[in-house]
Amino acid sequence: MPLTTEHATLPVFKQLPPHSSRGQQIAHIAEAARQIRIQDLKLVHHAGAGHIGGDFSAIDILATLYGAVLNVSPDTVDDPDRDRFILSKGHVAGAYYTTLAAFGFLPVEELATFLKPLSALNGHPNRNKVKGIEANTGPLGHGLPIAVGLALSAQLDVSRRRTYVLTGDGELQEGSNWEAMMAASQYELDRLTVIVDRNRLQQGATVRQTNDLDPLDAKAAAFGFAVVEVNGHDHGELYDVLSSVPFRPGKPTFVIAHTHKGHPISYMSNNVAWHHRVPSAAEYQQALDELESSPTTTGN
Amino acid sequence: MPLTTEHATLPVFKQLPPHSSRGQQIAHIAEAARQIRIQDLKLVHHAGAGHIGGDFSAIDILATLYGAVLNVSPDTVDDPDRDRFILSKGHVAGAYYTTLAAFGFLPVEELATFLKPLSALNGHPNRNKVKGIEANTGPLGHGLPIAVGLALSAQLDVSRRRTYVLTGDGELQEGSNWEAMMAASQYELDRLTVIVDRNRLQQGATVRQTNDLDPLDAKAAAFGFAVVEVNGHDHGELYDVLSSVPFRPGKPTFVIAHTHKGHPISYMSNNVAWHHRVPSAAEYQQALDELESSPTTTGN
Amino acid sequence: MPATSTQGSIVDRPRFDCRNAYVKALADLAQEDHRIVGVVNDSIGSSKLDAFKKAFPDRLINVGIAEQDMVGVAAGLANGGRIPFVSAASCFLTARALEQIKADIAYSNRNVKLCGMSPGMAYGELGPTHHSIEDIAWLRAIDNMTIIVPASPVETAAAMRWAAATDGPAFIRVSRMSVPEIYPEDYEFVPGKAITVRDGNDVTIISNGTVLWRALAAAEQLAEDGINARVLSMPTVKPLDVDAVIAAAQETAGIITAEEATIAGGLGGAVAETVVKHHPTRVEILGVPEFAPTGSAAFLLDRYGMSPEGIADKARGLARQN
Amino acid sequence: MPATSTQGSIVDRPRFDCRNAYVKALADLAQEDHRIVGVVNDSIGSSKLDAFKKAFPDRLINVGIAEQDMVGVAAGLANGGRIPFVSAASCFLTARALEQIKADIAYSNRNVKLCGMSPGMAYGELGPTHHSIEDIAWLRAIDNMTIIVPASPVETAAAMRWAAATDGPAFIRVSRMSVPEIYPEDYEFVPGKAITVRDGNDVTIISNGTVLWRALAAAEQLAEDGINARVLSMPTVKPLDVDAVIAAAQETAGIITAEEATIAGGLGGAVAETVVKHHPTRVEILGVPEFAPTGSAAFLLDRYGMSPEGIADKARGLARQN
Ligand SMILES: Cc1ncc(C[n+]2csc(CCOP(=O)(O)OP(=O)(O)O)c2C)c(N)n1
Ligand SMILES: Cc1ncc(C[n+]2csc(CCOP(=O)(O)OP(=O)(O)O)c2C)c(N)n1
Ligand SMILES: [Mg+2]
Ligand SMILES: [Mg+2]
Repeated sequence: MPLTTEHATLPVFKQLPPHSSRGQQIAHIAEAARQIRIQDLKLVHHAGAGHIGGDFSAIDILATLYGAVLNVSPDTVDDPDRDRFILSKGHVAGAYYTTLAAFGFLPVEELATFLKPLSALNGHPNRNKVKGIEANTGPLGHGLPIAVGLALSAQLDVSRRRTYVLTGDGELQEGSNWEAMMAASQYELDRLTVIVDRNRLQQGATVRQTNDLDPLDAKAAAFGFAVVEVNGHDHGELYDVLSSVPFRPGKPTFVIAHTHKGHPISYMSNNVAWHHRVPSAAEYQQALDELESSPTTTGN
Repeated sequence: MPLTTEHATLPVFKQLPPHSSRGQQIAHIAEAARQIRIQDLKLVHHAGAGHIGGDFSAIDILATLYGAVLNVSPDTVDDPDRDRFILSKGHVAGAYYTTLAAFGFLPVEELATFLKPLSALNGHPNRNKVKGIEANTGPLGHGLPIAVGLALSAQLDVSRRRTYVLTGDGELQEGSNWEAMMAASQYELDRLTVIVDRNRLQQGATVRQTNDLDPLDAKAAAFGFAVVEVNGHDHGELYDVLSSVPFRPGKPTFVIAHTHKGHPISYMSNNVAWHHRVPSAAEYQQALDELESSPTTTGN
Repeated sequence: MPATSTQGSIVDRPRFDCRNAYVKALADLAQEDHRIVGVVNDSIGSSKLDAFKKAFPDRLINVGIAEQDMVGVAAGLANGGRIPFVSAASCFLTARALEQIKADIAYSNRNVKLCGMSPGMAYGELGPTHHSIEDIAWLRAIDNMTIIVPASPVETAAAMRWAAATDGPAFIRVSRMSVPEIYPEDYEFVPGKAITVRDGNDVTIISNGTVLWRALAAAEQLAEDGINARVLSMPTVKPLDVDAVIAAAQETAGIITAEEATIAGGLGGAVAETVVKHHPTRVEILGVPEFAPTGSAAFLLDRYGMSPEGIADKARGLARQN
Repeated sequence: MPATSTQGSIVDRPRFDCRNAYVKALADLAQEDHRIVGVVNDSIGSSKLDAFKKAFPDRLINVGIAEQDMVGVAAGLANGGRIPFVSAASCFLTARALEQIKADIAYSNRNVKLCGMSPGMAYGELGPTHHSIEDIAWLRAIDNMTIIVPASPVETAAAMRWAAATDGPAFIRVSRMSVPEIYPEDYEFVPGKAITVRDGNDVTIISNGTVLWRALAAAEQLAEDGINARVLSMPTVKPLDVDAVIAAAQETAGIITAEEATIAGGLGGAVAETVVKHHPTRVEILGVPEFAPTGSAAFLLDRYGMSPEGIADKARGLARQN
């Protein structure tokens, strides 16, 4: 059945008030992540296209950022001092649109136009069509230089706004990222945080089989970053780390978020075939069951 | 006085027979380097253009490679199994042409056409015009990927030919180099040697002031290379290292050659102004005197 | 010679993804000539090269997601005596590695075959970042680059065989959007030559790639109105078949160019530059004028006037004027 | 309004390196508007920005030799409210960062001014890797990009003032090869408008950048033979002044385009695409047809028929034909 507004079932969330407890924050993030996965699954299945593997490996990171970390809301998308988030791995637009809708940047019904002719929601984000998007990404290796420019602009403005950029791990094979990292360190951009969705898979194979990144921590450290590793599906770890950067004054932060492509769906998780496969009716039902029955805890 | 054939005074050298002693090799390299500097100085002064700073920081490396390391001669420029050398820092074409002439790849008189209308010798090397040149370089960050392709071709051919590439240090700010280094390590190209002319200056300032590379050894090691540091003006160190690669089976080699731009000219050495300044008549005479009186030892 | 006239309407023919012909031709060439290698940027699947990888494991070099390195590596492999077929999404191959294409391949005159996969708007809903409508204009501006835009599986394979046998740089667009076969099995690719796939003297339609069959379908519609359109297949955008363009300018009321590429500097631009020099005549350039909105390649081609009806309308306009 | 006719032969005027006007205008703009910043790739000296760096130390961002990062950083600075003037050798800016220009600037619609320094063949003997003859054709193929090729110091500064005051992407070529002044001090740049710098109805020469004064010198020579050439200055290559081109096609025997850029897809291509659509006429496209051999920019322009004599000869040919 083609995608219609009946498939736009996502509840809308708001960030919790500042005084909320860590436990409340984490539960809030977890439920948002679960709902975002359910909605994104519907989009991909009914639209018949998307990058569900990379969507699901990134959703806990996206939910943490928009749910409890980023100082930005639908009312402040034009505030010069808002925090900036750049989705460098632009192919997970489905997860991104769904996250933006979950936090009120985009009407939930509009998700039903995903990939449809003349829709604002095409396969890669377009800032001129959707409120809250900071850059038109899709070609890999573009987000980090843009984020460096944003962090430089904050430094020039003597603003405390933060810049976060999410990249894939295969994406780091692009040299443009290493150009940007060198400059980030040169300019001591400690309010810049690079988050790597370290799912160890790229389009056609594992990163190791293709062009290995290890030792990624040593590479990032040698390029002048403070390196932190987290479980990219553990909302507690993500919340603690992403809300407490920078770790080393004068150094940008490099967060290696260990994830699984397709997480937590049993038949998708860590399976390269799901980079851009579309679930069949049966697969769809199974994934939905798994998500709906899954506890709203850390997503693990 | 404009450049004429009277300024083409370079003697021609040949590699010494294999059984020659290390001392003989080093003396031979040293004299070749001294003569190449004298000739290159004449080219730049009389042509009124060139990159003498980078020329002089690289000449000891070039003389060592062509004088005693590379398995290539004017008679074997088309031999599939010749060693390959790629000058990635193509702006030092003057030093390169002079080196090629010193070892018989190019008639010495032809040096008098340097930068003249319709000359084969323009400001950057053109393989279709000059025998022995392997790639048309000039834009920085092109040589290392080409060298990786060459090393891959040798691996496919199960040939023992070696590939050497010389890059600038500022040049390593180009991300294309890091893409290539990742692949060189992935494919275990241990017959590939990257030599960095580590003079710590780029076009407009020091590398540190511009976009620092340190810790360069840690960067290269994290990208999977075996790293060696040498005095890039010590022919003995250069000869020993460049003739005994690889150091670690399965790993490409990264030679950090510590040099001074403009070496050994007193008023040029380590002075950024000499990236592409042209010596006045007086400066020319002084440089000539310094070179002609300098002992033919290690160039230090 | 073209198979068109004989077999009923072009629109009813079965359609094929040219990538299948591409991978078969590449495997056959690799069988015959050990120098042939593939070079990819994590694009084995999108180039349909999985079988090639199984057959020739060390002869498919995957450099990862690194287009500059991919093209530089190809130049080095060529220096080492190999004949690399670089196989990557055309948008990234041409936009990300353009300086390597200019310096390492064209200016260095290296025997590298650049294969732009899924070009034009093949990626449809993935949007303008993945559309490769600029590739032809970009490469046409570079000296020493043969540019080929095959229109069918047979022509794709023929162009590859020609490129493999001919020393020097070449760029070949390999369509993903399916197209009917237009040529007989024994079709031989001749660089720089147009093919009159349908004869006529009222108006000329010059096209290639995924739009050629649409031009033929337009000609069928025009025939019903008694307008005899000449349809020139122009697989080689550079060097252009100047004589065929001049003849069309002289013998017909005007020229329509139709291509899955930008309206600025592509095949249309090449034809315009030719007619103003040799025989000024009216030319209607059909192509993509903007960063396209969301939609499939077919939807967008129609939007930009490259449905058979859209092309036929333009042709009627030209035919009427004179 | 143009200063030409009044002051004797254009060839006798003093000549200026437009980079000096560029740096002065940039400093003035930075004085007036704190949002203006410079972004460079180790090109402070080659862009003559040393004084700017002294005056505005934190507002000149040098990312090192990294063009992709340079353009991405500019896009981020624009997102942060700054107005970046990216200042880099045109060859590297456009060839190395083309995908960033397409995606991060044009498609994202970022308010970034791309300043292509020492374009065309300004680097002379440094050869084709440093020549930027393709930049205009490359950028013309990209949607949402204004392309400006100023012909004099005054026009360079005027174009910069316009760009700084106008939201959106722009590419400005900044000539190094010295040129005479053609405009009065109070010249105002109007995007998409040609300027008739010399009137005439026999034949039209359309030019810009470093070649415009040569076109004017050609017109002086033609006048001696009683041929009245119209000289159109076309600083904006995109969007093109279609009306001025049509008028030239209608009112004169033919058009010559002359530019320090490739003959495929540049100003000549834009003019050709326009006349074939609206009013077919003969157009002679002068430009650079190859990877140039060793020589200075002036030597090479002459070689390619863009000496005043060379341009005049082509114009005589066209004027005679009709
Ligand atoms: C420059 C560029 N080259 C190739 C692609 C095609 N592509 C899209 S996604 C992808 C794999 C990305 O892998 P990774 O960065 O690890 O992302 P994830 O695993 O999170 O999906 C590739 C090669 C692209 N989008 N951009
Ligand atoms: C892609 C590119 N950007 C900019 C330049 C201009 N350029 C020529 S030499 C140079 C400085 C190079 O510094 P380095 O690599 O350290 O070389 P060296 O110090 O040995 O001369 C620059 C920026 C270039 N040639 N290529
Ligand atoms: Mg991954
Ligand atoms: Mg240096």
